[in-house]
Formats: sequence, structure tokens, C-alpha cells
Amino acid sequence: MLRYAYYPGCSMDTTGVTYRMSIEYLARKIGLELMEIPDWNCCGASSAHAKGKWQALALPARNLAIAEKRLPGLDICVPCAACYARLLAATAAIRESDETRARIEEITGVTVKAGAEILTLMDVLGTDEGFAACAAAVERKLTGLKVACYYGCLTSRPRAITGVQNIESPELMEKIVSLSGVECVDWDFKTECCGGSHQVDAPAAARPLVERIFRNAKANGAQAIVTACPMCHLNLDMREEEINRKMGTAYDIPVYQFTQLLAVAMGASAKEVGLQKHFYPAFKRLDRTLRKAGTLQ
Amino acid sequence: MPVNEKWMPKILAFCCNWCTYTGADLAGLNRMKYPANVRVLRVPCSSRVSPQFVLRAFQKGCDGVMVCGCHPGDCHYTSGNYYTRRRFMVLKEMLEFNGIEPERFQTRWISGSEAGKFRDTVAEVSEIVTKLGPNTAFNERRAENV
Amino acid sequence: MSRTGVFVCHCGSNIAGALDVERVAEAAGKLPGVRYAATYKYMCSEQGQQLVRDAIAEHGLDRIVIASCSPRMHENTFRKLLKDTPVNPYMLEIANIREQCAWVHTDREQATEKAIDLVRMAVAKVSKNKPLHSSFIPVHKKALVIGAGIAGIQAALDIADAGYEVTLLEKESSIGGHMVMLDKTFPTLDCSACISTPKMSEVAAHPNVTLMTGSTVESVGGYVGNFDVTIRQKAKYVNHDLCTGCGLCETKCPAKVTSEFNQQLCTRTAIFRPFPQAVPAKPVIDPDSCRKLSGKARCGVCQAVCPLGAIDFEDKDKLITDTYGAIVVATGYELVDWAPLYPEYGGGKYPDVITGLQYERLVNASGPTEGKILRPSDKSVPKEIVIVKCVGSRDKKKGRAYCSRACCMYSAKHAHQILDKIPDACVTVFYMDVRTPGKNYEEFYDRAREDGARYVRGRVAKIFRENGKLICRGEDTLLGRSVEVPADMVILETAMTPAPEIRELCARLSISTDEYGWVQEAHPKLRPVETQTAGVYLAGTCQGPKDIPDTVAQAGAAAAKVCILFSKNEIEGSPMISAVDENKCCGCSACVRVCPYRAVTLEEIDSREINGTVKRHVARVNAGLCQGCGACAAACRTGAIDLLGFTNAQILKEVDALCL
Amino acid sequence: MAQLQFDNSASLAEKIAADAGVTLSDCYQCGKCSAGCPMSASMDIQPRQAVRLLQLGMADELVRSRMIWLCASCHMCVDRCPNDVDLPALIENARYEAQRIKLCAVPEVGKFNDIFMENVKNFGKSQEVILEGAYNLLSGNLLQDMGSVPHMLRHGIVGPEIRTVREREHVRRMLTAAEKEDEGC
Repeated sequence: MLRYAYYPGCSMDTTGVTYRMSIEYLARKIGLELMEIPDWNCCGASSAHAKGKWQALALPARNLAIAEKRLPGLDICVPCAACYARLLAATAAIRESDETRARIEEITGVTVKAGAEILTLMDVLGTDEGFAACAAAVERKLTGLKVACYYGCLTSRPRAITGVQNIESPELMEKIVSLSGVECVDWDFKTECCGGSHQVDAPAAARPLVERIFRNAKANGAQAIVTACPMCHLNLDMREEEINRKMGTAYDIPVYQFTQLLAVAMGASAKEVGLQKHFYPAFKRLDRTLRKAGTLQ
Repeated sequence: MPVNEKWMPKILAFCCNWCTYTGADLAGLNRMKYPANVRVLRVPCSSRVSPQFVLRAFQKGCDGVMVCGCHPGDCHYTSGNYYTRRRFMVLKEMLEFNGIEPERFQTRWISGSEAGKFRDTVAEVSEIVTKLGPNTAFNERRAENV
Repeated sequence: MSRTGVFVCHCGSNIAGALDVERVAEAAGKLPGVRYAATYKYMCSEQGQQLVRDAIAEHGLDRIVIASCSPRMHENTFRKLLKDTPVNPYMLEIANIREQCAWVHTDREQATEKAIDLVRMAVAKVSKNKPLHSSFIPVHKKALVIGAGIAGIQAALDIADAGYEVTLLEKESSIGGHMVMLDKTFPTLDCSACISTPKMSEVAAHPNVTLMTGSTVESVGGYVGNFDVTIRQKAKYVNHDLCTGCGLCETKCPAKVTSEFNQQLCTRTAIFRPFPQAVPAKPVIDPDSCRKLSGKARCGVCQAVCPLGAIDFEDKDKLITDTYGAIVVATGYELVDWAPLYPEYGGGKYPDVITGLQYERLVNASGPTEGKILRPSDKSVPKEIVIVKCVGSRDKKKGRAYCSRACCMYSAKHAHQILDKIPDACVTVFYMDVRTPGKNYEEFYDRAREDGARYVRGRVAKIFRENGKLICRGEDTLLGRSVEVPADMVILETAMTPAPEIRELCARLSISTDEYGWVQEAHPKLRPVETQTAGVYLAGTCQGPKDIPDTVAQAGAAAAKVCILFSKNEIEGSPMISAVDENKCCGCSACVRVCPYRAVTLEEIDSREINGTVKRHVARVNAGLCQGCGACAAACRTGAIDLLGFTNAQILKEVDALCL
Repeated sequence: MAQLQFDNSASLAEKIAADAGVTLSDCYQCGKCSAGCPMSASMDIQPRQAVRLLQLGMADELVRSRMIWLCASCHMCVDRCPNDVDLPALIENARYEAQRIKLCAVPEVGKFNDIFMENVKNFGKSQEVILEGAYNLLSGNLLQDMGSVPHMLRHGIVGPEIRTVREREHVRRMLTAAEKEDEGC
């Protein structure tokens, strides 16, 4: 049964709005039940574990506790990579030592067992059932569009707690997004970091990271980059023009969430997946692909 | 021997010459330290140790007995330690049947290069046996004094 | 009543420094049956041994207990001493009061107590010892050498030159191993083929050597001096007696497969010789790639063109059994399969990221590019080349913590060759340390730097292709800055690992390997070419990574050990083997079943009973096969079969003594 | 410049290593971490040198460095390290020690984290608009990313709406308790 507890994360209603819209469209289409954790709080992202170890564990622990009480027996689907990393780290810490669990329960005032598995949206759609449901729901193909699948760092690292075998070039997103008919190029910056929050608080140091990703994607013939995290999407999409301006590059690579491409392949219109909300114009390339493929709605 | 506060258990360790005895020697070469209440009895292979010897040791007043050999698959005589493993699984039940705490009898696989493991095993077993106290269930000599 | 002598050794201060040796001797003096007890500073010294001889004569001793270091050290020394005294060498017991007492206990009182206990156990045991006499085992003066790389070839040559018969096995279709793949060898840069092919032809032509290629060991039985070994020789499908090696069939064969010898850089035909100077210089057919044999098509072209009718598609594997006195394991190494271990170096998807051995084939005149360094992708001459060291070695995360020893030197050789052959080449070597532990090695490394190789200290984190260049990301840790070096070709100096089937072979020879699969030598410092199984010796990289000079030295040492064994017609077997008291034996065959060496058999005997003679079965021990493990003695319900030297009586006495 | 002294802050180095669960002697300074670090180009000391400072008992220099604030904790270094040295954990604990003595060599990062956590303490959730606005004010780069604000407003990416957690008092209590716990050890 495609039913999971759902932890959207703070950016889903703001910078991650296109991700939310495409996930909701997708979930409706394939019958994926995402039961939002009631009254969830922020996972702490990169700031909590910069401030203190127990602040970093307390925030996600409360969410785990609510999910265990209100949505028992369901694994937790976490579409945002940063939230996934924090919930996973808390789960690992709680499972690893009872002493940690006791101190967390003392701090948060709630009992937490961390029994539920923490999954990214890719994991969910990568299961046999999820994959079959997506395959069945695809109505049109985006044939001819060459994309570079960008995972970012937190969906695969640290391997000790994510359990991902190949942290250098995973294949999961390629497998899922190929359902939409796009062609995935083989490139080498799949899991290089995009700079995360440093794009805001250390822009001079962080911008080159994004430029490096665009450079390798372009060098390998990518016409678009596909992400699976609101932070990665924001950092690539929002900074492309500024990089072209300041670094004299001419990248013309729109950035899509993998759920947007799937949704469009399942018949969603540009508006339904929020293409107009992108910082770097994203409508033209998809529109031309669909026209060439003769399957525009 | 009345039980005084610093009571030292007497533990007999049958050690196979090719692996555990070599490991014990290596522990000596590396000047590792471990409790002095274990006496090693050298046998060519752990499969030479008959259950009779173990029962004799307990009967005569040993507080703990160990049978140590090569890791299964590494036996110098190819299959000796398979017999050891089977024989002493059965013996453990018999000891329990006779009222001897099974923890007093330990079988361990220690190779010729595992000096540290030999030291840790001796320390661990002597701690176990010290906690269990003197072996009163099954020994003639102590029965007379107590 | 036994007249035992106890000698407690000071061992300088090793024992005397940690426990009260005088008190141990004094306590020993009071033990039942002890006639004489003394201590001496060095029992194993000449004077110490003389003390024993005098004491035997003076006090008429018939049993000796030495309380000293481990029996594994000096039991033989004292046995040899007793040989020329009236006391039988096996009327001796050693109490280990050094490695297992003085050196491992800090409390002097407890150590002394333990030493006294150990001496009491030894005295009790020796009271039940009986004189034993060695049996003698015939030695078949024929050696088996497994693996015909430079190690196997050298060992076989030395044994054969000593006048003994040798069978040299090689699993590939030609001998030569990895050395013959190389172009030059360090530190003298002489050509590898020039120094190994002569040895290959010499060993092939040697009257005492039987060369069997395409052969592996199927099973091994018996013991030192009498190993009966079954060898599987794979079908060659070419009758080498008829074939003259003209090579016509190779030119006509339509099947093309990647060449293992040339490290997948080019193809070979199904009927092939791996390289021009192959020994034997006659082709074999690889059944998997041959269209006819694998059933893909009718083909049979080679048979049609062969002027001598040497092709025989009906050829079958042969199993040959023979008896050998000694076995030398020289199975060599393989390079680790780096691609699945290093996705960060491209995981094998970039054709221009090659291994050291692939480079050796490129630069080798008989290689796929006739010695011109051309990069595999577009056969162009690479100008910027990066050499990455420690790929798979010194990397716990990738499963191998050890250093592969030879790569520091051969990477300097690679750098030198590139700078020599490609005029304006630029070579960057990423290293952590450069280890030059041999004669003229450091000078060789200096030359590589003088030639212009740029050594950057730092381990490469990532290799990726961008705009036609292979970008190597490393940190120059001496500069403290991260750096990206673009390259046309990258050479990975990958780790050595043992040959693939080494674990099965070692199981058959009942010798053990370490966690990585390197064969376990008897003693890393004192017995590097011997194994725990008498009669089985080691040579070369099967024992651990090493370079050619060490390999050849070890091959000579292994050959010497074989010759020592063969210098005697029979060897003295240990007398500590099982013996059967036929009166107690009821023929239940429990001992027959547990014996790992099939040394015990049931024999029918005529037994005189009250009502006349009766035929019944009793166990009988073959003195040659029995290795003295004692499994039978522990399995025997009636105590009929017992292990001499470790009899039930002796061990029970030792147990009783401990518990007084 | 006074001659370099080792072990000028050895106990702090040991504490950082112990808290991070790292055996410093595991690292043989091969540089694979620095080589793969995406932020290494703009760091005053390389990731490898951070471990070197701790090995030599010079934690003080690490705690004052910009590097520990520029690390994006992407974990590329630990997942490639041949000896499994958990460098992100060392850097994290160096940050905690820096905060205990009120040090932050890259003030913008410190401010960003403080504002972020204030938001979470007040509302239970991070508020992008307040985070962006307050950060610009406090960090002094008033016009940073202002160019894209019209676009974000027009498309409802950011807006006046404040999303809060009903039990945000519980979140506040929880975070205050956690802060005390963090100061303690």
C-alpha cells in the first residue's frame, strides 16, 4: 500500500513551492497517500547542528515522537534532503544508544523509539510498487530532453547512516525520472555539494560550487538539471543568471524537480507544476520538447 | 582452603599447541599482562581433550576449565576442532545436569597471532569464575573442609 | 620409583627478575620422585646443558624436567642433549615459566606460585613418560612446484639443477607469470623479457623438469615425503607433439576475444598463444570463445588449415596422480579489481584511466601498440600523464590496509619511461610516501625526479572527464592547497592481492592464509619460506606483496629447503603417534572415523581366547600417516588407542597435580 | 612571531576528538579530504590541516579558524577517508567549542544560524521572509538577493503569511533545555 507518514519541511510552502505542487499532482495521479505529521516542527536543517548537538537532536525527535503516536507503523517519507538527513541522524542516534534516547526524552519531554524507517521521496517511488504506479500513470514522453540528475550530498551521505552503496554516482533518480522519457546523461557531479545555506551566508565562497556543477553538466551535454531537494533546486535555479552575469559563463540549463518532469509526463500543465515560478525560465525547453515529441496537451 | 577476601580461582586451560599455545607465547613475547590464576596444559590438538579430563579437573577442585584451539577451518590437523566443538556442546549440558554452573567451562577459538585475544579471554574467564566463587558442587577435597 | 631431575632456568633476568627461581627449585626438590633440583642462569647454554649431563651421571636420573622458556623454543635442544645420555629424549618435560608466567604476571608472589604449580604439573606428567623411539618415513625425491611465474621457474630450476625431478604446474597456457608482461624492471631498467625468457626456455628444456601448463591441483593427500597429488590438466584441443607452432591456425581463427595477457587492451583469437615468446610456443584453444567448442557454429577452420592435423576437438581434461616429497607454492598475485572499489576514480568507465600492468603492455615492444605509449581511447600520444599511487593499498575503507611494496619503485620507473619516450610529456605523480627500501632504489627515485617527474604529496580524491581532459583532484599537502591537474591519461598503481583460487589450494594443502588470503608462513622472521605443514614451502608474492629481487631470493630459499629434505633417504618421523593396546580394543572403529589422515584401519587378527583362537577386528595405526593429533585417543571409549607422549595417564596426572 | 609551540591547547584537542568519537592517530595526513572538499578553495586552513592541528594539540588555532564555519557538512571527506576519520564531527565539535567562548571567525554564518534558531524558537518553524530580511539587516549586506524579491512576491514564493506550530511553546521549552544541555558538556 503506498501509504507513508509525510514530513514536508519548512521550505515546502515557500522556496519549495514547485516541489510541493508537483508532489501533490503526482501523489493524486498514482494514489500515493502522504499523511502529513500533525503540528510538525522545523528539523533544524544546517543551523541546529551548528549551534549544539542536543538542539540538533531535539527538533527532529519531536517530529518522530508525533509520527509514532499519531501515525503508528508508517515509515516516514521526507522529500527534502536536509530534513531527511536530520530525521535520519536523530533516528540513528536514538537507536544506537539508550543513554542518548533517555537524554532526548528528558529534553523534549516526549517518549520516542525511532522505530519508523526514514525514506526520501526517491526511495518511496523507487520501491517496486511506487515505480509500477508511476510507470502506469505516464501518458506522454519527454523524448529527446537530455537531463543531468543531481542528487546533492545529504540523500546519499554519510554512508554510515544512509546505507547508500555508491555515494559517488547513484542511479536511483535516473531509474525513476527515465519513466518520463527523458534521456539521463552520464556526468560526474551527481553528489557534489551545492553549498547549502552558505549560498546566503557565505555567497562568495559558495557560488563557485554551483558554477562547477553547471560546468560539468554542460560539458556532458545536459540540457536541464533534475534535483530531488528544495534547497538544491533553489541554489541552482536562483543563482544561474547571477553566475552567468558575474562569471562570464553562458549556461542555459533550466532546473526541474524530478517530480515536475514526472507530473508533466503524467499530463500536468505547466501551471499545475509551477513552471512559471522558476527563477531561471523553465517553460520554453519543456514546451519545445513536448512539441517535438508531438504530445503537447 | 577457607574462602578469604582475595580468593583466587584455579583455572585449567587445555591449549592446542599450534594455535592457542602459540598465541599465549606471543602474548608473553609482547609482555602483555593477564591474571595469574590460569594454568595452561599443552595438548597437540584441542581434539585430544577428552571430556574425562574436564570432569577430572572439576572433580579434583578446579574452579574453571577452558578448552582452546584453532578457529574452525584453521586446524593444523584439518578437522580436529570440529570434534572439539561437538563434544563440548554435549558436555556443557552434562555439567549443568551435574549441578556445575556451565559458565565455569568455556571453549574458545584463539589463533597463533591473536595474542591480545588470549589475554582478553583469560581476563574474561577469570572474572566470570571469580564471580561464580569456589567450585563446591562437585569436588571431594573442598567437601571435607567446609 | 622415578628418579627425576628438575632444572629451573634464570634466563638471565627474564625469569629470575619476575619470580623467585630458588623457591621454585626448593619446592620442586620436595616433590615425589624428584632426586635433584637446581637452578642455573642459562639452561640452554653449553654450561647449562653440561649441568644436566653431570646431574644425570651423578644422581642416576631417568627423567628430566626443565622449567624455562616455551617448549616451542628449546624442547628440541634438550631432546638432542639427551640423545647422548642414558636418558631417552622423550623422558623430558618442559615447564613454560617464561612466556606464560614471568613475562605476563606483575605480582612476584603469584608468579612464583604459578611457576611452582607448572613445575609440579611437569614432574607429575614426566613420571608417566615412557621411552619412545622415532619411526622413519621414506622420502620421494620428487618436487611439485605450483605456479610458473618467476618464483616457480627459479625454484624449479634450482631443485632440478640439484639433481632432483620437478613437476612445474602453471594454470595459464604459458609460463612466465606477471614478470613476462613487464617492459623494464627496476632499479637497473634491464628489459624484463631479456632476463625472464631465457629462464623460461631453460626450465622448459631441463631434463629434470616436467612442465604442465593449463594445470591445477585437484587434491592433495599424504604427508611430508609422501604427498599423493592429483593434477587436473585442462584440455588443450591441440596435440603439442604434432604441432610445430607455425601459427597458421591463429591467423585464420575468426573468433575475437579480449586478451587477458594484454590486460584487455586488445583482442586475441580463440586458438592462441598469449604472447610471442610464450613457452610452450604452441597454441591452445580456449573452449569458451571457440565457436565450434562452445556450440555457437560449426567452424573448425583451424583444423582444416592445420598442415599437421594437430587440432583435436575431442580432447578432454586429464587427471594425473603422482607422489611428491615436497611442494613449493608459488602462485603469485593478481592486481585488485579497482573499478568497483573506486567509483570516485570513474569506476572503470574512462578507457584512459588504466592500471600499471596495462601501461606495461602499452610500453612493451610485444604489446598491442608495439611499445608506443598510445592512450586506449583514441590511440593518440598522451602529453599530460598523472600517476596515482596507493590505489587499493593502504586503504582500510576499501578493504586493504597493507602496503603493496613494489608500486613506489615501479611508478618511478613508469614516470622515467614516459619522460624518456614522449619528449615534451608532463608527468605528475600523486603519492603519500615514496618507499625505496632496496639497493640503488633511492638513487632510482632521484633519477625519476631529475627526469622531470613532478611528485605531489597528496591522495587523489576524484578523477572525472571534462572537455576531453581527465581532471585529477588532489591536495598538495606540502603546499596546503587543493589542486586540479588535467591529464590525457591516468595510470593507477593498484594493490596486489593473492591469486584468485589461493584459499581452495591452501585448504587442500591444509596450510592457512591471513584475512586477505596471503599464505601464512611458519614464522615471519625465522621461517619465511616454510608453512605449518612440513614439506610444503612458499616462494614469491603468494606469501605477501614483494618485488622481483625478493621473489627470486625466496625461490632459491624454498628450493634449498626442498634439497635439505631430499638430502636424506628417509626422515625421522615423530615418535609421538598413536598406539593400540589390542587387548582393550573391541573393534568399534570410532578411532577410524575421527582420524583426519586415514591413519587407522581395522585389521582382522587371530586372538587366543579361553575357548581357542577367535578371529576379531582391532584397530591398527600406520606409523607413517599418523600426525599425532590425538583425536582418536579422545574418541576411544575403552582407552585402547592412546597418543604416545600425551597418553591419558600422563594428562590425568598433570590435571591431578594442578589441583593438590 | 613567537616560535611555534605544540600542545598549546592539547586538552581542548582531546575533548573535541573525544566528543566526536574520533581517534586522531587514525589519520595519516593523506589529503584526500582536502582534495575532495568543495569549499576548500575558500578555506583559511585545509580540512586535513584541521586534523593536523588537533593531532598536535593546537585546537586553539582550529577554533579561531574560518574553515570550521565554511564547512557545509556535505560529508564527502569522511565517506572517502581511507581511515574513516569523522572530520565533520570534529568540525562540528570545534564549532561548539568556539561558541562556548563566543568566537565566530565568519560572523555572517553565526548570525544566520542565530536568526534561524530564533525563528524556530518563536514560531516552531523557519520563516524564510524573516530569515532573509533579518539576516540582511544584521549582516550589513542590505541589498543581498533583493533583486529576486519582486519575482518571489509575484509568485507567492514568499509572502506576509507566518506559518506556526500550534505547540510552539513546547518547541521553545525544548530548545531552551537543549541549549542548556549543550552549554553543559
